[in-house]
Amino acid sequence: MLKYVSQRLFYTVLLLLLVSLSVYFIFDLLPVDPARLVCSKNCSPALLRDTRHKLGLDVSVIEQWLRFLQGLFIGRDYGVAAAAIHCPAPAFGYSFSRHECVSTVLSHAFPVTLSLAVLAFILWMTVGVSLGVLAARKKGSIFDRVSTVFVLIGTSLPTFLTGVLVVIFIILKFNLVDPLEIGNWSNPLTDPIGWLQTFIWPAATLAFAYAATYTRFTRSNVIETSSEDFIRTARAKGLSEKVILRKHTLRAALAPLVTLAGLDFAGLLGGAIITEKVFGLDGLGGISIEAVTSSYDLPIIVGTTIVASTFVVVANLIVDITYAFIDPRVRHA
Amino acid sequence: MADATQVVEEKSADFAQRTPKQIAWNRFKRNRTGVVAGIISIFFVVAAYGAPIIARIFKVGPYELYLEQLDPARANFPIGSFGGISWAHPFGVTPEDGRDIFANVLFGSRISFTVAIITTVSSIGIGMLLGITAGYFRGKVDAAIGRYSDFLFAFPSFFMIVALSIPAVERIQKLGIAQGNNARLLVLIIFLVFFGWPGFARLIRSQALSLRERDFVMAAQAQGASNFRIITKELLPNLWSTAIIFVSLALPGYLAAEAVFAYLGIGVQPPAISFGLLLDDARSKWSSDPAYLLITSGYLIAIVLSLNLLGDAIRDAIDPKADR
Amino acid sequence: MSTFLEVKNLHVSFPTEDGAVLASNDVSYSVALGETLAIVGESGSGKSVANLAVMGLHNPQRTKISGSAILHLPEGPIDVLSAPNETVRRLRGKAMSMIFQDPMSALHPFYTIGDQIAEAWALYNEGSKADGIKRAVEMLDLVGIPDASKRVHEYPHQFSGGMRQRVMIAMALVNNPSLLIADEPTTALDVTVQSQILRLLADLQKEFNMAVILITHDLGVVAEVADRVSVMYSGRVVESAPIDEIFYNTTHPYTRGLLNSIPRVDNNGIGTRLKAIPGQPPSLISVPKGCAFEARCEFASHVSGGLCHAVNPDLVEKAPSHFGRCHLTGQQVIEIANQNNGVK
Amino acid sequence: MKKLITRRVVALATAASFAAGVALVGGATTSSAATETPVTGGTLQYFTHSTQFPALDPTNMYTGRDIAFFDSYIFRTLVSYRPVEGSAGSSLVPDLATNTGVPSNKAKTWTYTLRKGITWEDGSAITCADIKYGWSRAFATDVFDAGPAYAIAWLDIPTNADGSSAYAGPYRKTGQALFDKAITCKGDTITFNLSRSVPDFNYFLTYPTTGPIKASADTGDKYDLKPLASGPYKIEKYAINDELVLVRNDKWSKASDPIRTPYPDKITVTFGLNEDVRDKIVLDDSKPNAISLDGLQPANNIKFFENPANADRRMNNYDPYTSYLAANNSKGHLDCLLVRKAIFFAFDTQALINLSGGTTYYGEPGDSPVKPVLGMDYAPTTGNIHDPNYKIDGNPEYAKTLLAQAKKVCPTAYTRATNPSQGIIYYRADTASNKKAAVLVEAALAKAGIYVNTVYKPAGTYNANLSTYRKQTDILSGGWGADWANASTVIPELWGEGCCNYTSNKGTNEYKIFIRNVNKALVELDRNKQAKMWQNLAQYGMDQYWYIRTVFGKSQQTWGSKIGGIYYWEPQGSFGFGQIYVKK
Repeated sequence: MLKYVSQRLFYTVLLLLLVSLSVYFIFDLLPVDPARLVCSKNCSPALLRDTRHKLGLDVSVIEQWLRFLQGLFIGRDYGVAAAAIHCPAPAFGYSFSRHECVSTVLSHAFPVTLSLAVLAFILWMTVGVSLGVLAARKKGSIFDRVSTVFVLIGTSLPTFLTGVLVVIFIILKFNLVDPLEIGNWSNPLTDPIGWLQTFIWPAATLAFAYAATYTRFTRSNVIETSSEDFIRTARAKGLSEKVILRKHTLRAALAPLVTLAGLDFAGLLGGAIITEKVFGLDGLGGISIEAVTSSYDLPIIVGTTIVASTFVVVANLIVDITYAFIDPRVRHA
Repeated sequence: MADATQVVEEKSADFAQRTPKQIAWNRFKRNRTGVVAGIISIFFVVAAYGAPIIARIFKVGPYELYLEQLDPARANFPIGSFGGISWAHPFGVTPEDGRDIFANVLFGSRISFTVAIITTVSSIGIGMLLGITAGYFRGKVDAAIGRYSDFLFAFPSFFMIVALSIPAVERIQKLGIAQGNNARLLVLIIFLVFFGWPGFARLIRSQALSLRERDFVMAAQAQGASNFRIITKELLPNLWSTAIIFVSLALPGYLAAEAVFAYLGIGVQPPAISFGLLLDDARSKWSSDPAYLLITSGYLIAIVLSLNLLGDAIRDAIDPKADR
Repeated sequence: MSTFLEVKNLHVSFPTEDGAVLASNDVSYSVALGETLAIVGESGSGKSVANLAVMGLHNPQRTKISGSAILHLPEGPIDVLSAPNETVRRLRGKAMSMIFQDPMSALHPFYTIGDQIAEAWALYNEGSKADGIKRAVEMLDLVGIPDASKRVHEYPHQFSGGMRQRVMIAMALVNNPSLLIADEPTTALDVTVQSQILRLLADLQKEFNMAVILITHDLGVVAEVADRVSVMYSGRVVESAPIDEIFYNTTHPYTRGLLNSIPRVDNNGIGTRLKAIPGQPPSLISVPKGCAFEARCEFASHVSGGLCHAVNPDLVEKAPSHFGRCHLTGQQVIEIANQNNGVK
Repeated sequence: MKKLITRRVVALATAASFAAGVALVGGATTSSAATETPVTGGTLQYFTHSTQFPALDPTNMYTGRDIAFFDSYIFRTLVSYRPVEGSAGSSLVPDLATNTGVPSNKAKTWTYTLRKGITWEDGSAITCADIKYGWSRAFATDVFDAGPAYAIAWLDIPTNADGSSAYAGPYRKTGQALFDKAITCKGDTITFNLSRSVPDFNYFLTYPTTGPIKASADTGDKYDLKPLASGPYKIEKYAINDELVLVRNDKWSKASDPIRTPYPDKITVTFGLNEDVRDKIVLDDSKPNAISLDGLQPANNIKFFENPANADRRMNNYDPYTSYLAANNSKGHLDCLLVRKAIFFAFDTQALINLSGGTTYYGEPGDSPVKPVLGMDYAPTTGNIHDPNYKIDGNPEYAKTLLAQAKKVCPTAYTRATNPSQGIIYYRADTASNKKAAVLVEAALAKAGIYVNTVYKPAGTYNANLSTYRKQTDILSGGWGADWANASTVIPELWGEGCCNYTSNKGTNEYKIFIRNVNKALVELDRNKQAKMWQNLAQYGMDQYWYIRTVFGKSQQTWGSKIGGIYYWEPQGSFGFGQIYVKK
């Protein structure tokens, strides 16, 4: 087990390095000159050169990446002369359109994304799993049919449409949230009600689509597992249906859900772009899409990409290790 | 419990002489929802690709501007109720530029279908090829492909597509590969495939892994059949059901994806028509012309819904265990 | 020997969209404590279906069951087919147990075998989890798993197929059941392991004085352990007799066919060609009016007037405690068979 | 297209008659300011779809609305516009200074004296050195590049070979001595030494970039997040895509400030509202004490303005901006007058007007880059929209005859315009309304046989990239407003050697003469003579069809029902923020 974990850990670090390096290469390959974008109207060649230097783009990609790595651990200065700005470790870069170190921007955005992800996760797991289990148990019943309709609607509606509909026809129509407060950050510890008001609707919107997928997945897994031989064995042993469901069916049926849920959750930590955009949330998704569409703010784009990748890669590691604990077959493989 | 039933059913003489394809087809035929959804789906596809003919029959053109249907006093919003629905324009006309919505949803769905179909087929092609290679040959090839797909999985694919598509379109145009909307579509498809194939490849790989241990593959190997022959004659026929299941899941997903990316300003641009553009336009005019939003989103949802229902039925038919 | 299980006129059918599949059609058999009844037949002959019905393991919503299956318990007889579900559940594992064909998939992959055996034990015994594990170790010892106190903490995938079947047996027997239904217990195993398991079953049967129903398609297995044999075809019992009668005095063309289709070492039959039964069993959905085996029966031509096609023969006693379902007598069958062999 | 604008305009006091006739249309409601007594206290809320102000740093600030906003609340400058309605709003009043400037040496030297008792929000006094430091920052072009460039152009500091200033700003300090000579402090008296005559120098002093910055508080690029206040309010919180909160600056005293009248106790700006949410608030008046900083989406705009119930909370004015389509006159592009003209005459302006809700909301076709609100510098031109062949819904037949001539005179440009596989490349910002407009434009030009290849560029970076785009495209859409009431901030910038000439003119003798005339007009001290010169230059450019078309646009503002004190501040083309109050 220890060997397995350390192997995976090593592989994860390697993957992260590779991903960050390729992010640098990808953005370097593209015909966007960030310096050109920052250096606005009166861009003389001298000014462009200054801007390149200011953005740290006047060196090779590899060196840019090495400086990035260095900045992660010891911090870094951006800009020139007395106007240089210091970003402490971990320095992801400096955003000249937001006038802040990318790490500061990220640290403000992350709680928003985390709140959205956690709340949505709780909602969709509760709804998805319980609906799925119930539908599987009452297969063919009216309830099952209703849940099937739910699944189909959930999987068919694009989130941006549900989001807009929720905003227009629920929030505004019934005055549920002060329109100026939509998307406002509140600290869940000091203002739990405000926090819930902000996040419940975007989380519900997001959870709607996920819950549909999870309902479908849970339902078919439970049904499939119910027909496994070991469930018949459990029944032959004389176990009651309740115990069989709880201890035997769900354990096996929901194990794959750990992987799925872990990765989905990690993906969300990187930002739920559409939902955050529709609800005006300033999370990682919101700032990343803003960075792309309004100013092509490369440090933010690179920063959010790398952070989002890190979440996915680390989550992969955690999920794999967790799964090894759940499923002994993996552990001993 | 269920398996006892199944054993009997599978092995009863009634089914004994049939191929799996026939069995699946028979099961499918009995699923009324599936058949109806299938017919509707076919109708949508025909409507999409027959759009030029249908539009001619209804005497409407997707690019015509029916400005006379618009009311200049109301910022060029359609004259008449429900977004200007009339015999001449069964779905009404778009606000501001007066395009026929009926013709537009037909032509729009054509682009959406094209993106979805090309993306799905390409993802399957690549996923199949690499998945089989990895699963069948194992060893270094498998490791390399596995690592590479791990690497691709690590990227926030949706955001990468958003972030990279604008510069990538410029690059493609500069290279002279394609121009304008063709370049945008090409970029969108390339990215979707690029991030889409590893999922399918993993699925195929695990199938290929178990298939290569099966007797008939061993037998073929023992007879000295070439790898190529084993792959094409033994493996591929056993993977078609996985592929079809994947199509049934991926196609509606990619259809909706085109709309989502258009919402973010990626994908084709006017005067070309796509579902995403229509929806995004309709969304911004919901307060003055709700019928527009209702009709366009309704049409998209109907397509995706029927494809989803069809997919469910196909999955049930191929793999009844999963959903009974 | 006292009869423990008495199955009478058992019908099991599954409604499907094509019509009801009559998987078990008027099946009757019985087994006594200390006795081994083998139920033999091809796949789909209804042998498992009937026994799953006895265990109450069919989904009640998808299955129609009629007839009776009386368990003669010390506290009195009980019809498990008509008893409430909860009552039957309380009999499973305790009064009757079952082991299955594929030991690979019949154990829960996420729990140690100790946990799984202890769970079964705890259902009918008071005691801590440690007691359960202790009992599991005893049982594993009993079924011949070496180093049981260590292996009790291992997971199913760490065992070989044969070992897993032993685990299954240990689990089935942990509450000293009076009836053990073994559904093709050796089919999925290596030949050498097969006979070990069969011998184990026989030993344990003696030790616990159990009634054993051995479901199999393998007459070789039957020959090794069974006391009596019921042959099933197309949902019906076609022949039922003590083991010797079946092998040396076969009265049914189908049983003959089965016997001819396996290699025999006891009849000096070197040079005798193995004969497969031609054709396929009929659909269980549209049960033929006449004999279900008629279409494949090489003896049918010897019955006049198309009787085989028109009338399904009853199960009648052809010899003392030897029942058969054929329009021909046992003697006729043997004569015709000998003639045919002679011709060749 | 109205959003693509970086500069602002003033209506000149002397052109009052014109301004009164044209500038205020659609019944701007301003009576409340006159009849009701303003209420002190309460919270005034603003909201916008934008995620942030383009700049809070005075050195980078260059949009009319923001200058109006921050000048009213946070920043003080030496000179300000009078905060009143109508053309009187375009007159200058002393603010930090005691006068509006004393020119000498043919307006090459300007002198100001600072007022007593002016302080920063930290209580320290605002000094002459602070003003000087504020000016020095504009030279640090590697840090600040969004503000106006007049300081660099006018101060008497030599330039390097590559055209950049010999002074590199306060951070690098290269050439500091040169700067110290250009601006000198003597007690409370500050003197600006210019390299040429600038008769309208004092108008520039209304820009925040000319105001004071305290050197010890300067944090470079980060200063944008929390600039030090000198006005009646200070920044309590500023978070991008969240909100800006202003509270009273208790170090500010009414005694030192003759212009500002701070009514609300607190002012907030909420950023990043979904456009649908924003419009819904306005339509429903669900936030009566709030004001939208944006216009409405066209459909909602009409809906709102057509409802008489909203008469008290809206206004509709000619804004300071002229939108234009700049033709790329360089070789291989639209270097043919006949083709440029053909495009002009083929345009279906009526369709575009209808698209925007009619002339009431759209504005009207223009005939000059200089807008009538600029007063004496504007005169109607001849040709273009006054040409007998001009039709508001397009004249494809006439365009075809022009093209037929072009086929012989300039075949390359003709082919570019008429060959479907080439087509005229038309860059525009990627916005929903532009997409709709492009469809109409393409359809109209197609009738004359002209093919258009519309290329959408990201809206957020569109303005920043105009100088790059101008070389790639044939037509570039843009907008411009004068920086103050003098076409010196329009014609030289758009057609001369200023910042934003997207016509790619160069080389020809005719153009060299044009430039010479521009430079003559810039230093002309006789204002009437100068105005005549601008008029002639505008006529010349329009005759060349350098701009294929211009539009004198309008803009609409709305506010909640509990808001009082609203008026249109002409020089800034925006609300007069300083007088707004929340009714009880």
